[in-house]
Amino acid sequence: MKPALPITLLVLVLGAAAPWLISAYELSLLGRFLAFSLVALGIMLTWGEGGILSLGQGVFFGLGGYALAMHLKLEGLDIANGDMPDFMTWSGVSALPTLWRFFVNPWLSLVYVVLVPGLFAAFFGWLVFRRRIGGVYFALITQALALAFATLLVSQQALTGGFNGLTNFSTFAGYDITSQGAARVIYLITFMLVVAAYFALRWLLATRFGTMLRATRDGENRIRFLGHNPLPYKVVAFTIAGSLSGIGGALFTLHAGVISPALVGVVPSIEMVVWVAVGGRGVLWGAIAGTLLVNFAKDEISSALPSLWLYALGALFVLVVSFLPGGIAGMFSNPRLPPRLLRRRQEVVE
Amino acid sequence: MHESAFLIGQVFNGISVASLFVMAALGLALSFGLMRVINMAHGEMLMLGGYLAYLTLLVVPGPLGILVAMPVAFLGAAFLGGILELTVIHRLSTRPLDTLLATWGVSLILQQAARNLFGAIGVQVVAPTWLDHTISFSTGILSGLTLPDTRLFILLVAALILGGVALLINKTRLGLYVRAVNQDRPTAAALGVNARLVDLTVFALGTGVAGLAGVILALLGPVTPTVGQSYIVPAFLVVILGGLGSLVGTTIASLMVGLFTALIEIYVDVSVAQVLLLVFVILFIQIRPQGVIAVRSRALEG
Amino acid sequence: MKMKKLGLTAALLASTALGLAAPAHADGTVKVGVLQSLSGTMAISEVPLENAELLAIDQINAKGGVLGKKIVPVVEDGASDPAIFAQKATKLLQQDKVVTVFGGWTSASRKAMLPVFQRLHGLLWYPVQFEGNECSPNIMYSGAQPNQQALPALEWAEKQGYKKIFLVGSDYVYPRTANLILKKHIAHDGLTLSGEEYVPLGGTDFSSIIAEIQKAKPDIIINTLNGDSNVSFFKQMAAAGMTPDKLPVMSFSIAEPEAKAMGPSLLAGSYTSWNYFQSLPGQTNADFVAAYKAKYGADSVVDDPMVHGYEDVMIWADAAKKAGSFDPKKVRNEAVKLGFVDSPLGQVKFDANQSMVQTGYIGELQPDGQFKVIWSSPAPIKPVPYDPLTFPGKSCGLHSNF
Amino acid sequence: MSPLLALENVTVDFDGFKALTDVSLTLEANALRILIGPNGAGKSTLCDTIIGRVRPTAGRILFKGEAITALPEQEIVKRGICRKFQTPGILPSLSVMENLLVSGRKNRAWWRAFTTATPAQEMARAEEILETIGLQDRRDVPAASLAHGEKQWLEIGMVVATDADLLLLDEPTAGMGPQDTQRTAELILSLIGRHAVLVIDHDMSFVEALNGFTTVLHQGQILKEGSVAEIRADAAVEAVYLGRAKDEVA
Repeated sequence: MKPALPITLLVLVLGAAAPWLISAYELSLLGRFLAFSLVALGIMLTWGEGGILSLGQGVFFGLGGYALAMHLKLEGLDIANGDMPDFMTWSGVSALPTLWRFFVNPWLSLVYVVLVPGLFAAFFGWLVFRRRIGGVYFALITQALALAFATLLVSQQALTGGFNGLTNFSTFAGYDITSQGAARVIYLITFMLVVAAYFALRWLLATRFGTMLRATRDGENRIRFLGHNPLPYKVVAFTIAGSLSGIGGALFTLHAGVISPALVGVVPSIEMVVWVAVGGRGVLWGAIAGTLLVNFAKDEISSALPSLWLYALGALFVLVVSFLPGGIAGMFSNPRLPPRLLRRRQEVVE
Repeated sequence: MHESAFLIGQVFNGISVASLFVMAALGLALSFGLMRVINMAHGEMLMLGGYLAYLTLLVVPGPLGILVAMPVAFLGAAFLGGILELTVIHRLSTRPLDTLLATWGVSLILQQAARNLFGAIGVQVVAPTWLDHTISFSTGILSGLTLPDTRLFILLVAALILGGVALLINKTRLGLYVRAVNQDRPTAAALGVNARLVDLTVFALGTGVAGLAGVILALLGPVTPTVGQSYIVPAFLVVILGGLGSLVGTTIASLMVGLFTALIEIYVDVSVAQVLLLVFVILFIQIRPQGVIAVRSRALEG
Repeated sequence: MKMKKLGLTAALLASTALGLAAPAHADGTVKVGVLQSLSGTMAISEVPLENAELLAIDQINAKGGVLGKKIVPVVEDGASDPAIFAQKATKLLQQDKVVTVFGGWTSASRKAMLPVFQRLHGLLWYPVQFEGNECSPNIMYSGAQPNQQALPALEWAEKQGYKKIFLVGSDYVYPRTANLILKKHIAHDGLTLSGEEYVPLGGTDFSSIIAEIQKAKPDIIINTLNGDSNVSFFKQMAAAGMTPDKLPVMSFSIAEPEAKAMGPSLLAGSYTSWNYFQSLPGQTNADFVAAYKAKYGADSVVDDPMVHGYEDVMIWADAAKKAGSFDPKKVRNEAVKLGFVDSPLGQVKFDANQSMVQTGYIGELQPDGQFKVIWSSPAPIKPVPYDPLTFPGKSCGLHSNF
Repeated sequence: MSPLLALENVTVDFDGFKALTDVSLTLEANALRILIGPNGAGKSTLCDTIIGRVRPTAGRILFKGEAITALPEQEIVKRGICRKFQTPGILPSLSVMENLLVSGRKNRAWWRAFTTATPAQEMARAEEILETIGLQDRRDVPAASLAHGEKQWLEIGMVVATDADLLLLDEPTAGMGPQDTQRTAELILSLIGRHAVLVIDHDMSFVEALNGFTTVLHQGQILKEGSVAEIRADAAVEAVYLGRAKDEVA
């Protein structure tokens, strides 16, 4: 379902005008939640349209976030003279590791933000999907991946900043990114990227690729016996979702000023899925709406009643999935996904 | 300490860890074989078992408290598992991915409930004095090797549970029904097997075993609201490696995970071992995507 | 149960705070931020710390407040997530316009908040021992630097004649950095490092590490494990026949609450190194412990970070009085000039590098769950953020920019 | 010329249970073959074996003279065999038309999928099949909302759309009433000449309506081959199968 044109225009105008409508703090919240919504759009593509549930999107979020953060840590350092990011000193590193040398150039780092999570998703997806591992197995393996990735980040302190993650950025390509003006620019970039991603995915789902992806979800074996190979559709969808998560992670890092293992592990990864479940897994704008709604609710509730938030989050999982599988967007009519479809036995493994 | 004693010690440690994994994963694997759903709140059944052990020991202190705690934890976890099956899992059993998410929600609620009831810092279960010994070797190639009684006790309990479940599946009428539903649900149902009841029983049995495992965990560490989380991801990997609902497969997979971790930890630290374990699992499914034991089932319609 | 009540008070406080208009000290009140993890994995440690900070605010208010104004705490939840700490710090400074913030526990949370405080010119009071290697003009570090906790412990071990040292820690920044410093000193002092092992945060299986320890046969273990991992470690050590009375263990993260929860039976005879123990003598400490118990229950215990959190508030109030202003920069300038004050920890003061000058103590766990002080540094130790042996040529310098 | 499909002494063994024993069978291009037999006779296994879902323990399968026994499923499909499953294997969230277009897609390279355009030729062919299966007025509804019989026809349409030389139809009339069964038989007969069709069923009224060359399978072995009338008259077939089937149908 696509929202009516006047509503779309209103949202676009309000979103673009937000820096002048709301306070600096509210803008920073909106910005980071919009960055999250890029991850949600990716989950919507793989889970909603492709039937592939990944409980490890935090990994790609983290890859994108770290790719940018590694560069930001290098800005302003005199690398030729042996300058290093501060955390390397207390981790006992004596020279800048080779891996980090790839991130000296700001623009190349931006390319990595898209490429590294995308390529890793492609490789991982290909490895797993080609052996026809899907459904629950895939969810469990991606969850293990999220755990392994977070553990690795923490344990490789000399390379990654460890548990503390990477913080304290000041410039990008020489521009100050900490000022209030910069915050507005970063917000607007985030907003434009979300809008672009939304329309790009809308187009993608209208193409034959979208049809094939849904066909793969509906009956992977069926389309195999119709002579199609479902593998590339799944891998491509997972790759796009990986890149989107990576971009989201990089933008989040700019907004929050920090990327750390706490943001990429098992729990954050599964929370990302809940944003989409709440918003509506079958509808693109639902993914964005769900992300904003859950995160603003979390911000409000968790401060006032921290203990209640975990009950609320748990109940949200149970209730939405049990009684409102179409999410918020599903409450509006949705011809694409009749309710009985959601009751269909999902494929497990073949 | 002799180098070979160290190596044998690590093998023993691996088997001991594997026996924890097999108890944690058994219920998951059995229910997965039957219903194709994974209960993400399974770890909280371990937690529940731990807390029940703590409560039981308050009522029945003394050397035999732990033996009383085991049936209590089994029944308590089986009861909660039964309720979970009836209320959430059954409703969603045709949607395995949604079951995953809903049970994750249940797990969050149970963890927070434990936090509010018992406090975040966790409670202690003190091992009885009859488990307070070690078997030490002081001569020969095993010189320096010590085997703690608790670890031997865990092995024993795991072996008894495995044997019991194997008997149940292979020798009883219930087991026959389980195998029948496992192979072909519609046909079994057509032949008069109450598949719903089989689902419920196996699920409760599986959560009960997890509760029992929780008592064992309490001997090794603290009982905290998140105690189940540390065992649940390896248990998932065991299920993936083990193959659909196979007892033998689950046991072999647990041994693989336990031994792999224990032996690799000789060379790398624990964090890296976790990562290598996942790499191992992914490589393994490249060769055997169907797991250690492939159960041929016509019900596997895709 | 306690959590819930707390949550409600926090909600009330937060909502009243939100109602107040821009200037933080209009109409006879002044707002300060209290930012700890009230949920998530760190809540276990940070909620008691929040309690101590609120107790200090209560006590100051009971005596008429600061500069004639009542202190209104704005409580926020960092949710054990560094990004949320940064987010809430921004909120406190930008939206609530608090004059200062007390909070943080993990280095990750402090690192994430640091740029926020620098950008918005705020002042953060950080009460937990940490790995050093950081000085910011916008942070007051009252918790121990490595030379106030880790090195005194090594010094003590050396004096006891322990030569072979085994390092066990959780795999994160503090243990790795503390051990890096310890290793330099172990080598420098001619001792033997007989092993160094880490488990992931929250790790519960120690079978492999215990096998390594059995193989290495150290004289003492220096333990930087965190939280639950400690319980698993001591239990499994005991099961392997290595109780603390046979193989001494020096821990850096076990304080009174952990000892109480783990049960002294497991830990009896093990050692810890802190700048405060509940059992310290002195009227100020007795009063503090009594006040805490009166407010939070007779069976509650206090520990080092809690006292630092409490003392941070007290020193902030003194510095504000001296400065005659709540301006963060002025308060900071006064705070480092206050000189020694009497506190539950004994005589302490902030040094020019904004860390605390304080005494180091070694405690031995007693059967009642309290620690008996068996050694203390001859004088309060000056904080050294950069260990000269490990990080030669690095130092803090004095801050002029803010 | 070699026949389109030839099974040579195919045996399938499921962990000791012989689903098929020494089955040989040939089928000419554009011909109709009916396969009948009681439940558990191995009909579906035979189908699974031809399309590579089950691998024979012994024997081999030739398609257009080429051994396909070891080929992966999609390779077998590419050579021109398409199967309709017992339970309707449609794509429920796609529209009826999308189902046919997905099936009739000529260029299956995934990188050619990033377009909203469909070649006119494929569109025309899909419309033509839509008419053949009589679902013109359901063109744009999700396949999930079709009635049971309509789903069966849609799947036949999908199989046809692949332009495969050999169509395997596994119980195309399962769950249908007599009227729909008759229509299905007409639909299948209209396909002969353009495709070879192997129909599996046990509904005798349907088999009689098709009236083609019939093979009877029993306990994994071929019991009898011949015209429907000959099969009808055979005592052995009657004994193991027809008597029971009659009861079932009635």
